Amino acid sequence: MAQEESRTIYLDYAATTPVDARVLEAMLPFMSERYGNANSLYALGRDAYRGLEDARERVAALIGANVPEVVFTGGGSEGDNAAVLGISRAAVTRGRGAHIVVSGFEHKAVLEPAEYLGKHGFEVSIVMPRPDGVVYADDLRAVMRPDTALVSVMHANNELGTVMPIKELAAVAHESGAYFHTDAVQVLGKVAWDAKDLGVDAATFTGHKIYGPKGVGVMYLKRGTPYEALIMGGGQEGKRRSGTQNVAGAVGFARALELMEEERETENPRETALRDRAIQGILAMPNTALNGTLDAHLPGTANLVIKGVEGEAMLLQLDNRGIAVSTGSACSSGSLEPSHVLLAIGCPPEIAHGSLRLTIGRFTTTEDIDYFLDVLPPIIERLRAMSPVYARMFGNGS
Amino acid sequence: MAQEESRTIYLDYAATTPVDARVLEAMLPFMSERYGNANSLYALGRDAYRGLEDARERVAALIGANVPEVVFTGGGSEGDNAAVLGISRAAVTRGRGAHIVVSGFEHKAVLEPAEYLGKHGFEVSIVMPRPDGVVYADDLRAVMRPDTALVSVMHANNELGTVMPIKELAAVAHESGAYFHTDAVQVLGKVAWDAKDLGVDAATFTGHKIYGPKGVGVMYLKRGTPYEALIMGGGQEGKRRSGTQNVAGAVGFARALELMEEERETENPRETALRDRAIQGILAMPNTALNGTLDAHLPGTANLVIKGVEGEAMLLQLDNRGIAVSTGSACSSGSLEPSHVLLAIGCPPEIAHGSLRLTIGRFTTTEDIDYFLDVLPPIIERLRAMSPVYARMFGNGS
Amino acid sequence: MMLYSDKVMDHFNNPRNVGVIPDADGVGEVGNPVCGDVMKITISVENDHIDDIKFQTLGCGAAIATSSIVTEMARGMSLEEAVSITKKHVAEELGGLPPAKMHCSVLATDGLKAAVDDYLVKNGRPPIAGPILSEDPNFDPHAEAIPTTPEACDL
Amino acid sequence: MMLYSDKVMDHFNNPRNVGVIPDADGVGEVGNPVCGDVMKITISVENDHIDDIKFQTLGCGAAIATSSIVTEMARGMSLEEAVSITKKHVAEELGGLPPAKMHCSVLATDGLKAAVDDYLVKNGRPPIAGPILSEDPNFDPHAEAIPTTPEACDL
Ligand SMILES: Cc1ncc(COP(=O)(O)O)c(C=O)c1O
Ligand SMILES: Cc1ncc(COP(=O)(O)O)c(C=O)c1O
Repeated sequence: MAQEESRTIYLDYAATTPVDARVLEAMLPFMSERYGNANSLYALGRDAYRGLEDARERVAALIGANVPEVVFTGGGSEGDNAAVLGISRAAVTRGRGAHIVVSGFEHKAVLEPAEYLGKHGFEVSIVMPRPDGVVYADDLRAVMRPDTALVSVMHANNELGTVMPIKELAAVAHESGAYFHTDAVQVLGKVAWDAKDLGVDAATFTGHKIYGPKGVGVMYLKRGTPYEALIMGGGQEGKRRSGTQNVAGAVGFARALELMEEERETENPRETALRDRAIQGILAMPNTALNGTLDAHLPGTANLVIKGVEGEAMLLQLDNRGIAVSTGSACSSGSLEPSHVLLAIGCPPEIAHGSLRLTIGRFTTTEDIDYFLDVLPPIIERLRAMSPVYARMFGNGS
Repeated sequence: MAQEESRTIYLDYAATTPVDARVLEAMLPFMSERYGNANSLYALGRDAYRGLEDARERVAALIGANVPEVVFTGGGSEGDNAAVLGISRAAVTRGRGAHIVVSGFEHKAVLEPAEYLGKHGFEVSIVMPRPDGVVYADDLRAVMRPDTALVSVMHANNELGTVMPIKELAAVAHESGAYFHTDAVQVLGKVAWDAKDLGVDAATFTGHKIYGPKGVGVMYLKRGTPYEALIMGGGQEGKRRSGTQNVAGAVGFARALELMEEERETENPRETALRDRAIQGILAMPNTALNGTLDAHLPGTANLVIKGVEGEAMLLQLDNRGIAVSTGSACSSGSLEPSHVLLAIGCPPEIAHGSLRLTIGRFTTTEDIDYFLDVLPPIIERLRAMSPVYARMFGNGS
Repeated sequence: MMLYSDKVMDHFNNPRNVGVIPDADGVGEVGNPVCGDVMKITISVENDHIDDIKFQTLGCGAAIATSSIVTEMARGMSLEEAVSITKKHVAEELGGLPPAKMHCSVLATDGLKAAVDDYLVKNGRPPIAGPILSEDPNFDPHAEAIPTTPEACDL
Repeated sequence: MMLYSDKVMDHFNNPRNVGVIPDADGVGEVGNPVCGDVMKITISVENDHIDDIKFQTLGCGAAIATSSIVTEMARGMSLEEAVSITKKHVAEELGGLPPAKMHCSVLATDGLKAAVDDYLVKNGRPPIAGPILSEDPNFDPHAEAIPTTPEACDL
């Protein structure tokens, strides 16, 4: 189509990442000659098993876990469902109350299982983030009960990039004897992540946000945490996730995490600088604002509102110029409600429709950001000029 | 290690298959430049979406399904769990009785969810296969109830290779108004599989048994079948399987299935001939027998008992000579009970411990079988000679 | 995921008749910023036919494209013809719309209806457009939207 | 999945002391074909020491390897020493055993104990081996097997 330029400026690394060439290289042998089933006793099976266990050991070392606490899954949503449903149900069997707490801006892969439990005998309390996009320990404490079974609060919010005080939140959960799960999908590789230090009982990760493959993830499950498997059968992964293991995927995950770790020290400041450059450029336009505090934040993520425009229209116009971004507009999802995340932090819906999420990643350059900052303002002006309400609602933007 | 020869004779295609080079080739673009999230609106996302939907259309055409009835999953075990749990629970919500039927030699990925339901308010009836390894319609009819919610019977048994009369079984289920699911993991690509013709409501497939990747599968879910998602969240796959889709995996699955289809007409007779050559060679040894009828059977699978030997020991000895096979021995699984499949068809445990499963596949040659038939007899003789009970139990094998 | 047809993208990228007719004979504004969609149509009328028509829209790609096409369709039509344009006509004219976006074509036809009635009422004549669907608090724009392909809403 | 140590594989591939001693002084047979494991040990005894020892085993890799190593360990031992070999000694001597296979070393030590007691009882002396674990119907060979790595049993 005419409007698709060959140039691609990818600024949506929070949605997914390309598989790094070095990750693919590590995976390929397990898609060809090392194809054995890791549960088979003969040489080919043992070889695949070693590949799998080697990946498990590397992941364990990188997340501060004991080796058997690393469970390979089919992705982040599976891990979130498995942890929320599996721990809650098993904890109740062990005598905890049928009460769980989740934050109000969790990913749907946590919120929906929580709602499901709410329809099946559980009570669900919501702890809301504050307007700065952070869930605070005091707010969690206020909704805890003496027999709460599980608390699930994400480590970093995928739309805002804000980072939660997980160590404190886990401690609050533990004060009441509850188990603590965190969806750490967005944070993995971007902070030094140590299960023991954080004190969490379970955590979810996914490969395709760290330059690894799609369809593979890891669930960290602390030894002794009550758990009932979501996927039952052959008993693989220590009976916590049945199914022939995706060895290539596991190896890819491990390699991807290693690379994140190796490059973090140089990559984080680089991404932060690019992000701040982008934020400044956008905030130079009238009627724009930043969502969420930058005090505790992922390096490459920025969420802003561009008042008086609708996100999908902006996204498609940027797409015409080869730029890939994301929006919390309802229109982009076919629902009527804009992003539940923005609503949760108190952003009015008429503003939330105009949100813009940029995520900078490994392959983003300064030129990319400058090009983006060149292209964006005329698009915004054009859309605002086309709006019947912009001048009325926001003045002429002077 | 000294005992690992460089030669590999892989005769365990039912455990897993290598990824065909043509499949890998189809996948690779989606692991590098076509890396977009299939749910993103911009060009890169639309491109991934087209790749995904193209794969869905191709799979649908090859299994006689409507396109939206094809749900990509994270593998066979996930699909089995999703179908058994999801349909049973949703059917009960729609007023069916809390009663399900599964066959006695289903894969654990069906049996365990069924048992789970049995502990959570459902009644579970078992329909046993007959000694020939087939589940018959009359036997199913005998356990049906007027309000049975779900029947799940596998299309082909993974240990025996026997093929069930699915069309008849589905009809029996439907007579009582029950939904019918089949685990078609082993059969896919080996028979012309047509959902409409078979009349099933749901079916499970997995990529790594058809020369596709591990960790990706398909659940066929007929329009209108009650279903409650196992993995909830972003609502991908028509809300039936949330999680960022593994586009490369889906594309690999589709390509793998196409190749199975294209080559079936020449491949099936070729595999059957090799299988029969292997069976004859083994049956030429004393105190051996075939398990399961060959009348309705997968082309490449053979399951035999070698009386008076223990399967794992045989497997490891064959492995020393570079041959990869499988056994239903308890020892290979660390449990005390040998294969539940062999017990289900009435094979006594002391015999079941000596079972041998060979599965012939795309890359098996006549030379492979001949080499195997050369190597096997001295191994058997040696193990029998080492047994304190062989002569007593089976005579001297003359 | 939903893909827009080429025609939708053309109207989104090159919207026809953007703007406001000064001293318009009829003005219709429908939608609500809270829902993310607002559409304003201004018309000038001659001999009970639409002589000129312009639109302004705050909304998604489909909202802009349906507004644009509706102005093209309505220009030159009699008022009766104009108010009988349905969301289905609009969607057809655009080569289809993703099911989740059908409400945008409702908005576009509603804007036009509102403008026509505004003209009639201002001139002391009875309105002819019938109920403005999108102003009904119980209106569910998705009611008829049965997705035919799997869709997801969340990244 | 469980991996065998090199030493287990060596004893499995090259089992020592296979066979039956003709006119043995003591014979022990334990296990059951229904469970897939049968082990028979024959010993010749001189001066209350094990002078010669042979085994036959129907069973898995670990069953054969533990039988083999137990014959090596016991040769030359006093009867008292021989019956005090534990499953732990056997597993250690083999460089470890997968948890699910610990029962095999029980079987091997039981076979030896049974052979020693057989010799003693035949000679009118009291047995010294204590209970034969694997003959206890409530014996759970997996009781102490806490897997330390994820394992699966099914393909
Ligand atoms: C009949 C059958 N069902 C289900 C499965 C499970 O599939 P997966 O390993 O992809 O989870 C297998 C094989 O592993 C199988 O043979
Ligand atoms: C915070 C968060 N949790 C969970 C997920 C789901 O992961 P996946 O897409 O691998 O299922 C995502 C992204 O998709 C995410 O950003």
